[in-house]
Amino acid sequence: MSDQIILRVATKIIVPTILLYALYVQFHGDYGPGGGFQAGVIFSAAFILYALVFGLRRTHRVLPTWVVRGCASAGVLLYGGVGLASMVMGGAFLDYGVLAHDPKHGQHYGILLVELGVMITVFGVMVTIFYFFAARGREDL
Amino acid sequence: MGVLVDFALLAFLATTAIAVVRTTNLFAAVMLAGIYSLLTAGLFTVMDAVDVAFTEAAVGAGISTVLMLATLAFVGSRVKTPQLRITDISAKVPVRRPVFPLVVVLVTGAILIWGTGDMPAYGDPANPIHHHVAPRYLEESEHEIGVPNVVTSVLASYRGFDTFGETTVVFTAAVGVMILLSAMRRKDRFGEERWGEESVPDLFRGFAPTFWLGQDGRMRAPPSQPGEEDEGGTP
Amino acid sequence: MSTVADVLSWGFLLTGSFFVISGGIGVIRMPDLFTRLHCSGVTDTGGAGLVLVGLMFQGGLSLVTLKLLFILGFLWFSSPVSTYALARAALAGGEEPFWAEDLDLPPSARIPGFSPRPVPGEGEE
Amino acid sequence: MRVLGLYNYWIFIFLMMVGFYILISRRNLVKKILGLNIFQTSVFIFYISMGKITGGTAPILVEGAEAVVYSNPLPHVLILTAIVVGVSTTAVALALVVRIKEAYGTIEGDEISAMDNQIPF
Repeated sequence: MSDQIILRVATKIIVPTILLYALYVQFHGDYGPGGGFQAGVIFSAAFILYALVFGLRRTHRVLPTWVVRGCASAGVLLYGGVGLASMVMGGAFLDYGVLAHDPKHGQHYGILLVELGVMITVFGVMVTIFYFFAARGREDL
Repeated sequence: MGVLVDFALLAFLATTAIAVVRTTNLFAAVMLAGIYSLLTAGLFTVMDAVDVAFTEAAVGAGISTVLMLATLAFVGSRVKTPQLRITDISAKVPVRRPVFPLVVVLVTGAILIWGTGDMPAYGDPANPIHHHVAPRYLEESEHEIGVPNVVTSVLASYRGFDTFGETTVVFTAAVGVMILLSAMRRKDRFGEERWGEESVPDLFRGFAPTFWLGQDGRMRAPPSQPGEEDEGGTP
Repeated sequence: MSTVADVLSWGFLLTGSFFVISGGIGVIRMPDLFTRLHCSGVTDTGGAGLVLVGLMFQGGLSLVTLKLLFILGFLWFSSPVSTYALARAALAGGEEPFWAEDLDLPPSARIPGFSPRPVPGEGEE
Repeated sequence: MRVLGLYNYWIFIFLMMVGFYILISRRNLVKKILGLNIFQTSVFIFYISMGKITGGTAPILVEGAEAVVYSNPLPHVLILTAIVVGVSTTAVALALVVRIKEAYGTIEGDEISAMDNQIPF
């Protein structure tokens, strides 16, 4: 893959665009189609594309395994943490209304955090699965 | 107009599905599955499910295809047919004509199609599903949640428990893949190749499974000491 | 004004559809992978481009048109790259291009100056 | 008109049966997973088509518009998560296939059972 200058340059241009688009999908999900699941998948697709063109070794340097593994669990913890926080604030589990003075604002915060948790988990899980499939049977990694 | 697009997409879908059945090359089958997913995404758009279409296009045509291709890199893309023997066992295990499955499928399909006679017509506003909880979501979401995209508000707020469960399932799937694929063939410090329990991801080291998969894929008891390579090693 | 936009939009959409269909026919009819890639190029550039321009006329001056422009730019950027990657992978995988000699044409039907099939081992990197 | 209203369901049943047929007739494990995916997707489309209202639009509320009919968002939510869960479980299945290939050297189901049962072939 080292001589494929066209693919490398194109990937270098496309990958940041995909990452930016994933963030747009994530944070615009309240107003249009989108949300945590889609954003997580698109975000991971950017890294998978990078790995397909530049190789797994360089991708590991950009995004080490422990980071994605941590992401996969951190998202679920964030989700559950929002639920616990709403319990601590005096509501029911995942009752976001109590997170702020105005129940509507509380719902906004809750949805934002929960969707962020979903995105982080889905991103971590997809990249982890890809890493394990791609690294299988290769001694040099 | 929408009906025409709907019909065309469904016809494409049926054709692609038949092509997946007929092809004997797994590589082609995986690519056809990607096309199938993309057509499904188009169909979801026609059916007003833009969020779902988005997800299907990203997941089905993107990630899923990549994972399938990664698998094919290990298992090869050829399928055993009456003409093509792959391994030396293939010559001894004959390929049978699947007649019985065809009968089962035809009977099941006929019964299901008979059952559609009682279904409400496609797109009918009087469909019972539209008179249960959905109207409440659509009417109250604006006052209660204040998010224009009702799918997001239902996903994250009204049915937050559901999504929490699904997120956990996704995470669990990653754990499963890690455990299945982390048993790397690697050299131990005595220079012997073996499938090592040391490759269980560090994340699980604390509660490492009490079994490990030996080279022949059967479950074994873990070697009692890391030093006793001869007992726990490769057969 | 809207009538003009509609007529223009439909004109673009129909022309684009024609390119898409001709590209599809070409993909089915052409003999090998490289000529098929050549045909699918029409779908990627002319077909998709014209259909998107037609949709822009429907969208008018709004955010939709801007998004369609982004899609067009992305498509025109990514599809040549993917076609290149596919052709290169096919060459690396040992896919033989289809040569005019394979057609079994009489010598009179050959194109003068058309390069003959290279002898294996010669002229390769 | 009745046929038009049911045509979609028939195609879903057809797709589901194609997936089912691949699942029970093909011995190749990857092919079986593909069949499962087709089966799964047919159920997804079935759910989504239940939520469609003719003349409706995507369930994203429009400011100030009163007489807009929105399609049912509930199936969308269920299927949205199901798709992502589906690909995760597919990944687990593929990981199993990779392990089976490494252990047995083949992914044809009948050969694996022949090896397991030590049938004298």
